[in-house]
Amino acid sequence: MINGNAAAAERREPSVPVLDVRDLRIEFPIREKALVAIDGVSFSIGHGEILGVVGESGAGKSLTGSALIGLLQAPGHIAAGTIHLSGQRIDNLPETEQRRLRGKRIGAIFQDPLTSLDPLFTVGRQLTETIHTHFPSMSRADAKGRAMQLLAEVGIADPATRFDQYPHQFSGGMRQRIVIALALAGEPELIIADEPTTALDVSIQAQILALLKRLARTRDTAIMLVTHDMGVIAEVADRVAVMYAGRLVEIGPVEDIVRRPNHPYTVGLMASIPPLHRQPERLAQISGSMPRLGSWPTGCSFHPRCPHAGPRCEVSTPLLMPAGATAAACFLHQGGTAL
Amino acid sequence: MQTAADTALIKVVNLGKSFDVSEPFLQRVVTRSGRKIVKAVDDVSFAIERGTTFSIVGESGCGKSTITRLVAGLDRPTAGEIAFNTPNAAPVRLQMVFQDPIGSLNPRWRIGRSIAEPMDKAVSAADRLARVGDLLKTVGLAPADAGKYPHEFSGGQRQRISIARALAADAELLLLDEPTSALDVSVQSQVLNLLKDLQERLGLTYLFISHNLSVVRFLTDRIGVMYLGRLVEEGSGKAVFETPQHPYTKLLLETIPDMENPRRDREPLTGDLPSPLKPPSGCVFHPRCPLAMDVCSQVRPEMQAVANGSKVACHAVAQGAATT
Amino acid sequence: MKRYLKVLLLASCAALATGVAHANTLRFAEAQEISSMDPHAAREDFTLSLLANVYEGLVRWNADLKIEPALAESWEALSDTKWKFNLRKNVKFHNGNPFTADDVIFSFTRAGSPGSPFAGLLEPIKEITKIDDHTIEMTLKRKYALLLNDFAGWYILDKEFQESVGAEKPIDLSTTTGGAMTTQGVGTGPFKLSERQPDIRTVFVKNPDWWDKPQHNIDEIVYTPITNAATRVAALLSGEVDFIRNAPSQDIARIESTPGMKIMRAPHLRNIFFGMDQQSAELEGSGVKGNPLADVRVRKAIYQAIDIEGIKRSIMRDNSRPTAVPLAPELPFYDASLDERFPFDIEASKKLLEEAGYKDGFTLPMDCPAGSFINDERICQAVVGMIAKVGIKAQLNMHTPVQFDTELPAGKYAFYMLGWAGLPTIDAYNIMSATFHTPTGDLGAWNPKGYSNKHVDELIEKIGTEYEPAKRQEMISEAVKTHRDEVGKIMLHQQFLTWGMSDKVNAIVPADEYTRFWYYTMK
Amino acid sequence: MTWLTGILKDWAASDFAWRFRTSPPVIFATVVFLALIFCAAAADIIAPHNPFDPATLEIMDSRLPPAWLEGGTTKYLLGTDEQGRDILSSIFYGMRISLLVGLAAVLFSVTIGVLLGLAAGYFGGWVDALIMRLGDVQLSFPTIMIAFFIDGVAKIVMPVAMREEMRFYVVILAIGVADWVQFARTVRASTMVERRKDYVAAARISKVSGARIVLTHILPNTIGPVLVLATLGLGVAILTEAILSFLGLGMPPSQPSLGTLIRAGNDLLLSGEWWISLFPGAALVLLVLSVNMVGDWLRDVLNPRLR
Amino acid sequence: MISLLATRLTSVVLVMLVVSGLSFCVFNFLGDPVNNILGVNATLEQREELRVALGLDQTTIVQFWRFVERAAVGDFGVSYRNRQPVIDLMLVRLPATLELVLTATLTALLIGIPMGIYTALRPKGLLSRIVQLVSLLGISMPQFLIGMLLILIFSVELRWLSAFGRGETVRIGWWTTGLLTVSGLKALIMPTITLAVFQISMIMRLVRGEMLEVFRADFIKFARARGLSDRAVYLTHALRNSLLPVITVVGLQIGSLIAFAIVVEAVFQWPGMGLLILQAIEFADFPVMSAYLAFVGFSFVMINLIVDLTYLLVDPRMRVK
Repeated sequence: MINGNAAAAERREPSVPVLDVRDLRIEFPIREKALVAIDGVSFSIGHGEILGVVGESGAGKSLTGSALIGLLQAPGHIAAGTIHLSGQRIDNLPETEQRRLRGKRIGAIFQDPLTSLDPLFTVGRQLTETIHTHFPSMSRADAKGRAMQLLAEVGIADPATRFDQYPHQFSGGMRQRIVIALALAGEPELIIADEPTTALDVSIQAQILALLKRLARTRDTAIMLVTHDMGVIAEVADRVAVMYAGRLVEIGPVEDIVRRPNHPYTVGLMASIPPLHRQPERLAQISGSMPRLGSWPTGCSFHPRCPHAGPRCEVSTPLLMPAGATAAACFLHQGGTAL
Repeated sequence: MQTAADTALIKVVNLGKSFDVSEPFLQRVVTRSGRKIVKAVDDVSFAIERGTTFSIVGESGCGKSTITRLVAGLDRPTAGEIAFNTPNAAPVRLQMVFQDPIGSLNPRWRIGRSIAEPMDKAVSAADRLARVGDLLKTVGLAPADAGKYPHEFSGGQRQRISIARALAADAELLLLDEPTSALDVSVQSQVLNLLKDLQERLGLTYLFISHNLSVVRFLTDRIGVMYLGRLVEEGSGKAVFETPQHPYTKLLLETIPDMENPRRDREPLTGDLPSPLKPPSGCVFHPRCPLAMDVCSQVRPEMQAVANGSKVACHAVAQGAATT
Repeated sequence: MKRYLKVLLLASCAALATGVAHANTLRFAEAQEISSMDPHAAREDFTLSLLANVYEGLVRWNADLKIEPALAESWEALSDTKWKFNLRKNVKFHNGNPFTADDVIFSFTRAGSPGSPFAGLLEPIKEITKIDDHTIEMTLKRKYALLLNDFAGWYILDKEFQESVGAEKPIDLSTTTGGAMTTQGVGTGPFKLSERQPDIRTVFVKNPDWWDKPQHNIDEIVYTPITNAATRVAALLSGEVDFIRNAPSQDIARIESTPGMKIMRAPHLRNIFFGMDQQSAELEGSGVKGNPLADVRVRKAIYQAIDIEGIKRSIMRDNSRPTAVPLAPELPFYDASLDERFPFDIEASKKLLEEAGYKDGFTLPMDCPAGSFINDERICQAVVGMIAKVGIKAQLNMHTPVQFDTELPAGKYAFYMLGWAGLPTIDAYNIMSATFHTPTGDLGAWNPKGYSNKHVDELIEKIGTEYEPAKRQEMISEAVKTHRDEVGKIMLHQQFLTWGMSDKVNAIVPADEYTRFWYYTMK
Repeated sequence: MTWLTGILKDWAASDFAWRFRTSPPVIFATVVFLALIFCAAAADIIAPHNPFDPATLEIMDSRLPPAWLEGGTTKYLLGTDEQGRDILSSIFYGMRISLLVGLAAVLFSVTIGVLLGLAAGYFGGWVDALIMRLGDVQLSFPTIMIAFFIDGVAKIVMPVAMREEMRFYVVILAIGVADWVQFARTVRASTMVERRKDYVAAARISKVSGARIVLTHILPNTIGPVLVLATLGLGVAILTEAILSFLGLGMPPSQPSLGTLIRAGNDLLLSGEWWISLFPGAALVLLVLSVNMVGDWLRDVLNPRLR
Repeated sequence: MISLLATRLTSVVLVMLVVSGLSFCVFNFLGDPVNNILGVNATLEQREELRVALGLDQTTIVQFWRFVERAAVGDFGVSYRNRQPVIDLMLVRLPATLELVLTATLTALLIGIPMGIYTALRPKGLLSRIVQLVSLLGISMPQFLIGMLLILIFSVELRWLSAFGRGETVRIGWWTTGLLTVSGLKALIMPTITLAVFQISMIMRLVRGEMLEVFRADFIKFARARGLSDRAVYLTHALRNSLLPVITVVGLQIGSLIAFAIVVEAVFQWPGMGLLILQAIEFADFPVMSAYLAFVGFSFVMINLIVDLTYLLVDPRMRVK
């Protein structure tokens, strides 16, 4: 019998973060040129920590998640930077080694629970298949027991009956629970959850978020939660990373990002969310929209929309610099001015 | 004294819409099953004052979109009626803005043509062109954009174009079906601001549909909360948000992540949404309701006015009101 | 190698069993299928040519196309209209039944019944009476010269057998029992039917009880229809069949150059010609008033526009002989002096057309069978090109043989290709009565709306009743000459028989194209 | 002319054009296809002879081998057939018939299919049920079988004089009738998708008539996949015609298609005069192959599902 | 599932109704049995007599009903050409065609599916590209051309294989099979290849297309994210999902193989139903044509039914209501 928490605890070394990403750069060679989709992204996640990665669609947040589990869609590839998982470098591993990490040490949850499960196999079969992949020596009976246990853990009532059912016999929320169970099957240190609640109704969304939060706490698992919904982030994340046009513009504890954002983009983003308890006359707004991949401006990609932009912003790219408890990539916070 | 309903631009009374989702005849014979009727909208009444915004909130499948389609005349109601209060009973000029910024514009038409589509056929080509230019300026785009195709615009811009099209026919009533839910937050605020500006400038009336409570809060004057085809609470924005009465409304507000109060732990609403094919008896919310009583599973609660000016359909609230 | 081994094995087994070597199987392929085992069901040359091995008539054609006694041992004319036949004794049908006068009378009633294709052939006979089991007397309606010729194509069936399978009548499509003769048949001939799967395989085996002394050494004949010419030739070349009739002209060289293969040639009785509608007042679709074909000058113009040598060289690959008359030299009463064509002469042709008032030509609907005659389709196409050079635009329609054979006698065609061999009678009378005579009753059936000359009609009728050869020759020559000079038909050529076979086979190639297997030997 | 250069520039810069430029086999196939179309269309002008003007045929020139073989002459580059017709010219003219029949048949089935598909998809209900069940029944018979029957029966029942003349139309009908279902299904499917799209609802709210919506909104948006299918259908139609002709049920010798030419030459396959059937056969394969390659590529590029 | 069977049943009834209507028309109106039995020279009285005897004086509805009644027990009348009951003719020919079609289908599946999988897994490989090009050629070449070339090479030049027929056959009951003799098997080779080339290409392209599409599905990405081996991802999950649409198409293809068998049978003189129908058309043998129509319609309906049942086996979504 494998005790997931114990196994995780053994691997644990307090000083080493579960995930450490340094200067990640992802390129897509398209036609004659290479498009840079992600550039200079660095962050880390500790044990039991939930890092929310937020940004508008096209900012590159899902791509980062895919890169971490080694499932970047060709021809995309990691062009620079390093990824360390509990101290081990994993970005340069051969494909077979990477596959051994997937599911076993890094679990993944995707947006649409309706399409994440193979419709032709029972939930039980998909679970035991995954368990056997990661624990080849486990007996059939044990694997089935383990699968039931996982189902129970993610809140599926009557796992014995549900075990032999097919995905289409479950509701959307239930399917997402099964997806989570599958992600947990290998006892991973890190779970990458890519918009796990976007396709769900608000009341179900809250249930799934509560489940994720509980898992992070009880299993001490690091979770990277990718979403475009600031509300979701505010609800569950410990720290937040804000992405814009392939770059990390701000990262820090959730309270700081939500209450005292530093980067002009984060400031605008926060201000443009309609408040729940007041009815203001107008909402703050950022003019324009995020440029499409491939037509990103030079310098700080946010400068065309930035109210504080100066000539410097057009030519050089600001690096992520600490600004209080958070770090922001803006010249305003690097002791200089935008001019 | 004039009641609200008398001056209302639109009055919806006991509106109902059922869909026949029965299996084919032969199969019903074989399986000896009867017809299957889904009541997507069941006995819904509300009225919208001219120049105000009425919002309907609820989770997917609650029937809010069906109501807009009924009001728009895209579907026919199976019960109740929709009355418009217009001078000389002229047909109301209504237009709609849709959720999906990609599907709401014909991808093979230049946007100028799409915007001009609702215009009166009698208008000359030159006048149309000028009007399209004006409309584009109104929604914050350039007149020259009329010659471009939808795929050349971002999602937010496309929603602006949809709004321009809606304005093209001098609409007095706009049906807004989740107009910002597909947009990113920074763009959402642009569109919301635009809608608010237009309402002020042109005196438009909005019927606004959304599942996003904070968006609704920003734009609305009155709110109706729907659950499984029925209206469970209706009242002014302030009343519903600050003193919600119905347990569902309360729980819904509870589940919304609160930006001003991050990282809080809360107890989410348990259970799944029931299937509209087999709605629970009595009060449809009773299986998930923390206040459920015996009567809830038997008697369907009626909308009743409560102290804060809202109307609520709940036995517990009615009893509470009676006992206090 | 394997095959030889098998043959050897089979042979030794058979030798052990009977003491006689049963080794020679002749595998035979041809485009058509035997339409029925009923010899009275269809007057169709191919079927009859194969059935000649199973059934016999009172007389038969020998290898040299001379009449010799068969089921009748001898005969004598008692008067101009009365004949006596002495039937052969000790002849047994394949089922063991003895052959008697009753069978002859039964076969006469059967084949002569209304609706039978042979009714016309037997029409001159009034009645047949039985004198004893092996003697009959025949009364004719009128004097008739070709009785014996016709009898060679009229086969005798076993009365008892026919009655036992319910096939007393030749064809009866309204009941399913009419199909009995599709797959079975009992005759007196040198071979008997042993297996029949229509369109797939028909097997004949040697009749050990045949009354005649066999000259052949064939034990079994396996017939397979192979429609596609290339496949058929390929089957011969690859050694899967031993014998194909009508090797396509284009493949003759290849067969001949293949080791172990040979081509056996002979002239054919069949002469190919174009028939024409000379009776209608208007030629539909011609684009001109009147019927140009009614004008002898137009017919001659078309005739002279055809480069017959070109056809012979390019299309027939020299396996044809241009002719001027419809009679092949192998037919009795052929008159070589008449067989002289109008020359191929475009200028003369144009001049004739001009004289006839068709300087600008006209449109000619042209109907041809695809697959009835050797290279029929190609010849027609070539002729279209040739007459185009004198301004006649031909509109060529191709038809399947079946369609062609029903539509032509119905008078649906105005200008059509036809070939006639005079089978089974093998006499000028047959050709003339079918294709020269003005259509009346049984006569002129294949000359609808065609050539009509009262004097020729009279001559033909006389030819049919005249017993004296010299007088017949004179009348035949006169009719043929008149017909030729009036361009009653546009004659093309006599086609040659080119039979392809393995060296092992020694066949005879008679001008009537019949496969008389009882003369064949195999190495 | 500036607008033209503008369009050309736009096109050249588009993804479509880029994918075209970077696939040499497709460029090759397109060039071959266009060249073949040109040869067929301009047969009157560029063919060295007119093999179907009977007056020009010289029977003495029959069965000449291709120019490079012994006995061949440069007058007839690919040799001649038994009638003395120039094979090269026959191929040009035959290809014209093959292409015409193929195009007309596809046009026929596209027209029927698109109309029925639009009707089924837009109106739904019993109209849809009727049309789709009809399609099911139609699909119960393989295309070639339907063509076969229509063709065979027409050959039997038509009056003698009309047979050859009407062949062309009968063949088109026979091939075209059988193929409408796939177009109807595709159009129906995309019509049902488009019908539910919001721009259609917007048009309905603006009181645009149903017919106008179908024609101006829905039709243009459903035609893309139809074009791809039609391209692939053209290859199939040409092949079907060739098969019918080979079996003697298609085009007659007086209006020979490539299939008819092959059929005529088939008998000569063993005689050493291989050029009479093999050159038309090669032309047929080349034609269909180039059509299929272009169609395949179009499908890959235009099919958003596969991008 | 019941819904599926119900629609299918409606479809079956409908198809069979249309089919029998068509074949009735061919039999009765095109065929004009009277003319064909008596010939053009028969008298009016004879004709009238036969009309009554055949029931042709009844209303069309009655005639149609009788036709259906008789057809239901396999009675399609007597062939004009062979003078045999049509059903007997068909039964004799049936084994040849079915054996040809089934071996071609099997060949196509056994070669097409692995090739499809391979080209989907290695879309950029040289072998893949070659296979794809060849498959394009496979759908661009008419069968008769392939058959002709095969005969030229293997029968005429090399003399290895038979150019025509089924070889020796063995009779088992009424079924004659060529599968039990060496010559029968050898005779099958070329016709099978000729018939299968198109289908191999079709199936290969289909499997490849479906697999490439399934590869894009979320559940494949998720399966990989779960750490499953490539083998499990591609050969268990992707393949099984790709094969669903393939089943439908294979069903349709078997139907069209019956049709394409006509061509192959004509080239190789294969004594099957295709040859029969070709001859029937040539001889205007309408009872045979009408029976053949009914046969093809019926086969298709049956194949579709089998396809649907296969779906029930493979796709759980179909099983549960």
